[in-house]
Amino acid sequence: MFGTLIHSFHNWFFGRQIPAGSKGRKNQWFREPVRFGAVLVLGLCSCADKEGYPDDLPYPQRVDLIVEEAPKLSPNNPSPPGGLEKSIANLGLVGGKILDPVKLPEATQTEITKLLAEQFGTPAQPRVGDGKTNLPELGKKLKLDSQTLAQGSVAYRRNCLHCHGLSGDGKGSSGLWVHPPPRDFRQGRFKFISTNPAKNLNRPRREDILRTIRMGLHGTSMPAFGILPTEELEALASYVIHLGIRGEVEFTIEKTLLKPQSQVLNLFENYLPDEEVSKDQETLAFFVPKFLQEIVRQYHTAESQVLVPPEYPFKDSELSDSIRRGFRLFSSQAPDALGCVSCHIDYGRQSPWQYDEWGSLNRPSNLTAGIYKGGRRPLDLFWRIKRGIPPSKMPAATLTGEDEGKKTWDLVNFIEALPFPATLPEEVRNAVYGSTGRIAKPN
Amino acid sequence: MNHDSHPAPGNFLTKYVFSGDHKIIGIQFLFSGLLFWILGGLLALGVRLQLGWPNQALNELLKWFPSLADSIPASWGSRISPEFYTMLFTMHATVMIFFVVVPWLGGAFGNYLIPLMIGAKDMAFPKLNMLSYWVLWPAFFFLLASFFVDGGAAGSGWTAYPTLSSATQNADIPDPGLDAAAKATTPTNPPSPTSMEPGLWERIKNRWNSPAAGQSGQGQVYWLLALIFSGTSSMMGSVNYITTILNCRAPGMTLMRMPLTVWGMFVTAILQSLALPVLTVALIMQFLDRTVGTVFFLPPAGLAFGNWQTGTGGGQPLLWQHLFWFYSHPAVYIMILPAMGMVSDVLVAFCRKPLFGYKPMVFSMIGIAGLGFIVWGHHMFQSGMDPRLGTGFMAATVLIAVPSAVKIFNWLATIWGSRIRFTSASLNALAFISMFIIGGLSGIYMASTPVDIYIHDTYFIVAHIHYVLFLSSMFGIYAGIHFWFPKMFGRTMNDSLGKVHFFLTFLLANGTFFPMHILGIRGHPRRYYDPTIFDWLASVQPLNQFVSICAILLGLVQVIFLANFLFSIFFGPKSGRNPWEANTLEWETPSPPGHGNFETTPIVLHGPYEYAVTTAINGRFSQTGLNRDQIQQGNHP
Amino acid sequence: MHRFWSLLFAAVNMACLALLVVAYAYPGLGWWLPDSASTQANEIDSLFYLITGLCAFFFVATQGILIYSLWRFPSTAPGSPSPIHGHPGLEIGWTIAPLVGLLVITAASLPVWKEARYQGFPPPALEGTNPLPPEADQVILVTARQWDWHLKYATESLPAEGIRQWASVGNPSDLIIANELHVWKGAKVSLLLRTTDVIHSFFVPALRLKQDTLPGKTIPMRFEATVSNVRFDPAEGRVVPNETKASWEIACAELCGGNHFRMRGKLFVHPDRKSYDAWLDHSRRQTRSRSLTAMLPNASSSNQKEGALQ
Amino acid sequence: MNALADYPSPTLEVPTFPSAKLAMWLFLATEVMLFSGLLAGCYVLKAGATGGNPNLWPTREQTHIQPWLGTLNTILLVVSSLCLSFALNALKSGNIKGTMGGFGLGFVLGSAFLGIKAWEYRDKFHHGLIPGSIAEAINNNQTHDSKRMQMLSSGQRVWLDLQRGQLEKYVHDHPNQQGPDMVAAKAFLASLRDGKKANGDYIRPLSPVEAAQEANRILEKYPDLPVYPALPNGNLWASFYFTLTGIHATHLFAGLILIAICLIRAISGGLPPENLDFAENTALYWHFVDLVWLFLFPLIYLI
Repeated sequence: MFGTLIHSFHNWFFGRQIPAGSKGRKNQWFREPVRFGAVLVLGLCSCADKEGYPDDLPYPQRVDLIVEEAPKLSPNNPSPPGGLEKSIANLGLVGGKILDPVKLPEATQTEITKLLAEQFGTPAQPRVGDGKTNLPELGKKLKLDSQTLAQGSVAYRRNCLHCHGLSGDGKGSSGLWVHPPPRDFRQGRFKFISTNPAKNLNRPRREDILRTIRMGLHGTSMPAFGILPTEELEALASYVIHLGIRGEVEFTIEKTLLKPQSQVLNLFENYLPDEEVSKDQETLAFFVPKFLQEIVRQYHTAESQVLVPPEYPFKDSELSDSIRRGFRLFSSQAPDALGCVSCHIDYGRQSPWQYDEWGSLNRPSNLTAGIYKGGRRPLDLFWRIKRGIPPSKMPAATLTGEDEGKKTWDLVNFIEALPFPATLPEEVRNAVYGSTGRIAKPN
Repeated sequence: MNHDSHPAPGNFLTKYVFSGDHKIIGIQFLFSGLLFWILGGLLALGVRLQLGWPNQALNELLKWFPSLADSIPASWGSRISPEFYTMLFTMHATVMIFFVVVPWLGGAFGNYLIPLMIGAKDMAFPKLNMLSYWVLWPAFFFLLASFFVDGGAAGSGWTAYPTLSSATQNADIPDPGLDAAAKATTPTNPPSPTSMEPGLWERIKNRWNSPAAGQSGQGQVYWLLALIFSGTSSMMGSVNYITTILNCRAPGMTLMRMPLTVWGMFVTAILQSLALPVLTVALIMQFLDRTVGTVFFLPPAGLAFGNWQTGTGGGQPLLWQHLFWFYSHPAVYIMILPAMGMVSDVLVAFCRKPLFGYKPMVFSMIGIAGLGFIVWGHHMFQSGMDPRLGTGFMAATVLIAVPSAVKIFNWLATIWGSRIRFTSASLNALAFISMFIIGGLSGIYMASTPVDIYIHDTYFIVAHIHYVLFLSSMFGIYAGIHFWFPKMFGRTMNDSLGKVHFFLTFLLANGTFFPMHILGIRGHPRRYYDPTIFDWLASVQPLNQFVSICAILLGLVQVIFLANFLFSIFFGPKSGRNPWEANTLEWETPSPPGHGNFETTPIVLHGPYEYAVTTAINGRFSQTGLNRDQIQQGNHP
Repeated sequence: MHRFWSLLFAAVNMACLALLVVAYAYPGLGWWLPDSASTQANEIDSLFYLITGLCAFFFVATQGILIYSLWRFPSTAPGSPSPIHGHPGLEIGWTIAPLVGLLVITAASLPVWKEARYQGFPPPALEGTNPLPPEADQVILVTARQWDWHLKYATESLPAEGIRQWASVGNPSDLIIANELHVWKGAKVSLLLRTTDVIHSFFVPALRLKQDTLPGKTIPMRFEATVSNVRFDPAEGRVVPNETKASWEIACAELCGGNHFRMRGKLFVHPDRKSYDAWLDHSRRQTRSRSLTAMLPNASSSNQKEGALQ
Repeated sequence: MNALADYPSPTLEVPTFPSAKLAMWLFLATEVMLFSGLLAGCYVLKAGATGGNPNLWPTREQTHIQPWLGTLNTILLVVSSLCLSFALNALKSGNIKGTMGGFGLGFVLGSAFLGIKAWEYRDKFHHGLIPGSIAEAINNNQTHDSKRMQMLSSGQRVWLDLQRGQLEKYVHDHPNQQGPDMVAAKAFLASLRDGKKANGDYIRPLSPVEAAQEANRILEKYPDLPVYPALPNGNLWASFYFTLTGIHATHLFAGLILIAICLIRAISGGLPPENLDFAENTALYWHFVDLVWLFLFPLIYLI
């Protein structure tokens, strides 16, 4: 029966030129595309456009190099696009320290992966904590419940994935090409934070992360997502924190264990000094949930530790005096000067490239351009000055004395006015933009 | 070129590979085009896969094809990455335009048909002809190699607008780590002055590796190289065609007795030889910008990407658009005029009625070509050029619609009162006319500058260009292949299968491309990776999905054509000299014609379209005046 | 069999036409032109319909002739074709007929184009020392970059050096927001478009406004919104959408890199200047505030407002 | 010549224009389009950049253009064209020695042209005239609308590095010199460095724009100092110069190969009559290249 069918098809296809029957089985080829087509149509029709990661996709294990210590040098040029990894691999040659997580014993790697999967789930079902340990109330306050996280993971995949990468490594397909490189969340470090430095807390508040997402980072390729719905923004912030915590746990363990002669006990000593551990508890399985709790606690503490600026002390008429004082603080001449200008060379116009904690190159902002990555509000500038940008080596201003608050506002006023030559007092303008004949007129 | 310098080929290599025979070269173009057609089609399917289901997990979408799904890097999160997507549509357009339609129409049909149709033994310059094919191979190499370089193939659109495509980061970027290492190990202070100055080659090398964005990487350089080579090929071809048509016609073959196919090729060759060099200049300029560091397309103040700056420039990005469209608008006609000619010939052969208005058809072709040089600005109404220029270009653009309309009406008048034989070839030709009406009418929207403000760079443009290039040029090519296949391979393609293919393609191609008009009217911008992030486009996502399904099926249906084509070469029924009983000279040669084409030099006595002649035997005059029996038997006077 | 083919041609062409008609007739589908909210939009739409009408006529006529011919003249039909080679009268006729139609379209297009683009072009306002471009109620500098729009609103009078100086340097009090275009109904808005990196295209479908930004150039644009979609609620301190809930978006229409599709913005048309001023004032206070407490209470109540914080 | 050759009928049209020549003319038509595209592009860019203001274009002194070299090159090319005409005439009259001489001299003159061109290139590189890394002299009339360009850009960084390197070498190589030019060189060098003085005070280094102005000021006084000038629209000028002359030189090189082939054929037993086409086409091509140079010469050397 089947043979006859093929036979007749054969005749139909080839006309009467070829004797019937002899090559029947060879026509199987024609059924393949038909099957292919049928399968494809069925497959396509069966799936609507469902958002989100596939369920069976795990977080990838970290295999890229860990920058333990960035070099102190300031090279001439930024790393070429797509060349960041190669550049990091060379850091050892120039005084940096790098570690290769692949060199960990295989068993340890497997164990870390397993533990991380237990605590943090998968991209499709992210969570913080395995659900059994006592995170619930803290997690809830930080909106780290699995429902928000799942929503965040969908939004992240849609909006952030192609730059920040699946595990938040900053190596998404678009991320390779932009300067500065997208943030690698996996060290749990964030640049623009507003917490009080007194507590030595290097954690961002949720509001800091939200600000970055909402307004983007002007001067980088991070767009502003302010027009997304509020719930989506909140979910994104949660998911970013989730990625940060997950990456940090992994990063910390690997960084510690990769050092020569180090063992799990060092982890407890370094990161959980208050924890009493017995010999049989010196395992990663014991460490990971504890450490996770510690991190979440820190995030939670940070929420209430906003650095409140002192009340603005000046009247409008005092503005130019304030700018003058700010200028002196910024420069290196005055006795109490901060010397900002030694990094922001030529007020940032000739800033040198410097390595940041992630091993990528950045340079101090060009303050004459009026582009501030961490936000342009006076408050943002205040926080930048008082808080610094620790991961990229910008120190917090060491202002002391009673009029510390005033001095900070002086600096803020100066920096705010810097891009607008017309608003600068004359001597300041001459110092920054040169005497009249040498001004590079912006138009 | 004397025929003696071009002896009959001896061995396999000279016969089929490095052949000077126009027929072999034509078939070489045909097969190369076929391979790239498959590649370009697959790239398009990738685009549609993304647009139909932009958020779907790919491994679910491709669950029936696990190996394909596995080839997507896990770090992309089971999604096509935006950079990959830009690469897909850029390479789809590049491949389809420069490596499929142009080589098929100009290279394959032009080479194969011109000497046969004008009664020449070969092209005027067989070796130049051979070279014009083999110069394409470096282009093939660069095009294919670009998929494997760092950052993937070109991704700045087939229009490759600077500064996206051309901006480079730095004149001398050594790897910072190594650079610093070199400094650290040689702590000579001051550094030796000579080492500060990078060599020219080093600068080129560094710039080559330092794109400003994922879209201007090495792939872009390869793209430029590929286009420069393919342009050289086309230039050689056009010079050869013009010379052949002017100098090698058979006795009696006056210009006004040439079949329209030859006229199409002739006008195309003139267009190409005058317009292509301008594109070549633009390509060279961009290539130098991209590698040496010239600043033709870099604005005076330079650019700021993220937190770094390019050097100062001095050029204008808009210049590229002028130079590019000065070629690429005529290129549209380069990609349709030969098809128009071929369709006229096919149509007349199956209508059994003289072509209505031969001279108006010829003059409208010339008119299209002439006007084609002064309308490029209609691609740039929104580009920021002086709007008064826009007005001028609008006027010229409006005029160019008239000759196209004249052609349509003449075809319709040809069909009117004829006796049409419905074969795969004639159906495809008829579809060409029907679809060219839609493509032509949708072009009027863009000519009107205010409407173009809204329509520009939306899917309306995509619909328009596909109606002209796929539903017109490709149907013309299908018609041509079905029609001249017997001449090329001595066998006929299966007509039933051809009709099945036509039926499905006609339906699915309209299903794919017509809804794009709606997308465009809605304002769906083209080259979007994920339109669903916009509220106002949510309502057309079902249409996008419908388009994608049609497109995928359309791709599959082409397998029928491919199978029919390949198997008919070997197993199709043998055809005689003139299976369609057509009049033009090529049908008086054996199928396939031997070396030197004609047994004796034909003497042309008639125009190409003497059908429905009541006084003639068989009701027609072939161009030499021979009747059917004589041609069938090869008995020439 | 020939009937089948002529029917196929008829079916496909009618299906195409039907799709257009359905898309037009059922606005609820959202398959037709989006809301039109500017003077220019209405004119462009009329022109669009004019062209569509003419095209529809030619489409039906030509396709009709084609399909009828396929139906009527197959090879099986009796009789034989007549050997007509042409007809000069017909040729002249069908050269002139489309020409007339096209000239009508051109004539209708010219004033709209002039209105849309000639105003302020070449830009005298940019060269001179005029504080404001003539007849503009509002000046907004749009700076495109990979990958968002930065909009700078002049909040006080422009500097004496002219608008170009303002575009380059500006005032410290200018409001800079990403991706939000605020105007009010009836305002003559003057946009200055520029880019810091590659070519982008500022596309506002509801305004039928589209203009590429060219590196190194500042391109002026004008529009006047005729419909409002939001109002500013001072009590809530945020922008409230109208009942119609029209959400009008801004897109990028020229490929600008991998995240081209990501350049999404929103258009907010306030009902009157009062509402706009209230919003501007509010946003400025938010932006310029030097006290945390002045901002904190509303810090997370609405993203609309928060978006204006920068 | 073609399919018509063996057809006897004299009543039908027979082309009289040889195919090879027709093709060469067509090829030259494409070349005309190539160069007109290039020249038109360059004119447009120059007009856009300078707005007709000659102060916004580098002077001959700044670019080290030597018109006499260009004139010499022009003469070389014109004479070589004459040589080729002579060779053709000789070929037609069967004078093989004359042919060889004509082609030989043409070849030598063409090569001399390329040699001078190469020397000029070397000279330009030596003066730091490399597209993409020339500092622009900012003129107040020039539009610099991106504020961010006040920041050190990559091109400027290269230029400053080159300045520093050159000056350091100069200071290092002339340890005993005390003249005012050395003082100026040292002062300029110091003002290029980011200035931390020994006592910790900070002195602002010259901004790139200021450095460019300073470089030009020093060069006016001390033209012998190894300082690279800042040129108005210098990068655009360099792009033109190298692209126009480079593409022309490439064509010239191809022409030289053609002449060499003619020469070799002439030497190895004379050019047979059927190769007259080849020689004629070579000459045609060479005249064209010559003609292009006549357009380039005033554009580059005189204007």
